[in-house]
Amino acid sequence: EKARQRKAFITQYSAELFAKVSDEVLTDSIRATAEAEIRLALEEKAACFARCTVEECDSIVEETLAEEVAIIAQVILEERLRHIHKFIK
Amino acid sequence: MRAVINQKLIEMGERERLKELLRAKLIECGWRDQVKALCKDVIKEKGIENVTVEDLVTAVTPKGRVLVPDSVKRELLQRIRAFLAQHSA
Amino acid sequence: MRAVINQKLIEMGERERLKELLRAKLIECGWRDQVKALCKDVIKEKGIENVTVEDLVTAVTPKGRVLVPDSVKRELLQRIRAFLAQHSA
Repeated sequence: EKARQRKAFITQYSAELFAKVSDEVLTDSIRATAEAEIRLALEEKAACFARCTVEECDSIVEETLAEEVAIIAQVILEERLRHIHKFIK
Repeated sequence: MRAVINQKLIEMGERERLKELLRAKLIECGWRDQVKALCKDVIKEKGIENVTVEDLVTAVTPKGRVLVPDSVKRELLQRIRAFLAQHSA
Repeated sequence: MRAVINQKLIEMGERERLKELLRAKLIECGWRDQVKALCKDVIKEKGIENVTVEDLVTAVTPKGRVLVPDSVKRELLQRIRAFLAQHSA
């Protein structure tokens, strides 16, 4: 009878303990993973934002430089040609 | 008996070892990577700005529990039973 | 994200304002005068009869790009980021 009771106790208590230990580990692991993934996603978003703003900035600089250089080249060339015409006359 | 065994589990460090064992098995069997992937899916679907850690935990926990392999559960349960058998005499 | 940033800057007129700011900074830091001098050098070297506006632009643009001070680019980038942070709601 005592052996039967002991066996029953082991079966029941091991199931309870298994449930408790599993629950604690799974809860902690899932929370830790969720926190890490959110942190990672936020870091990735910040990195993407930084990269995209640099690209946008470069594109604005490039566009403005192209326009400015074209204007300056045009003005200088016209100025020089005017000089020459004046000189020829 | 329950209180005595519980005390032994803690005092002998077995409870912590059981948790460590489960954590290690979960990594080894790829469970953690699966949970990571689930978190990524939720973040991708909802957008990082619309997800809190709590949201993620709530969304991922039921699936995460199902994903624990039976072999891992069996191994943990066996180890608990062995400890109880040894210390419940 | 890049497309969204670009769209926002254009829609709110900030992209044009940034280009204006850059033009002003290029004058202020002497960039314009340096590019003018580069144009004159090219004309002098090749002869006015052998130079078109396109030639000048092609010859001067790479050097002009290098001549933009880092501080000007940094200021522009900061302004883009500040603007987006302010209008990200």
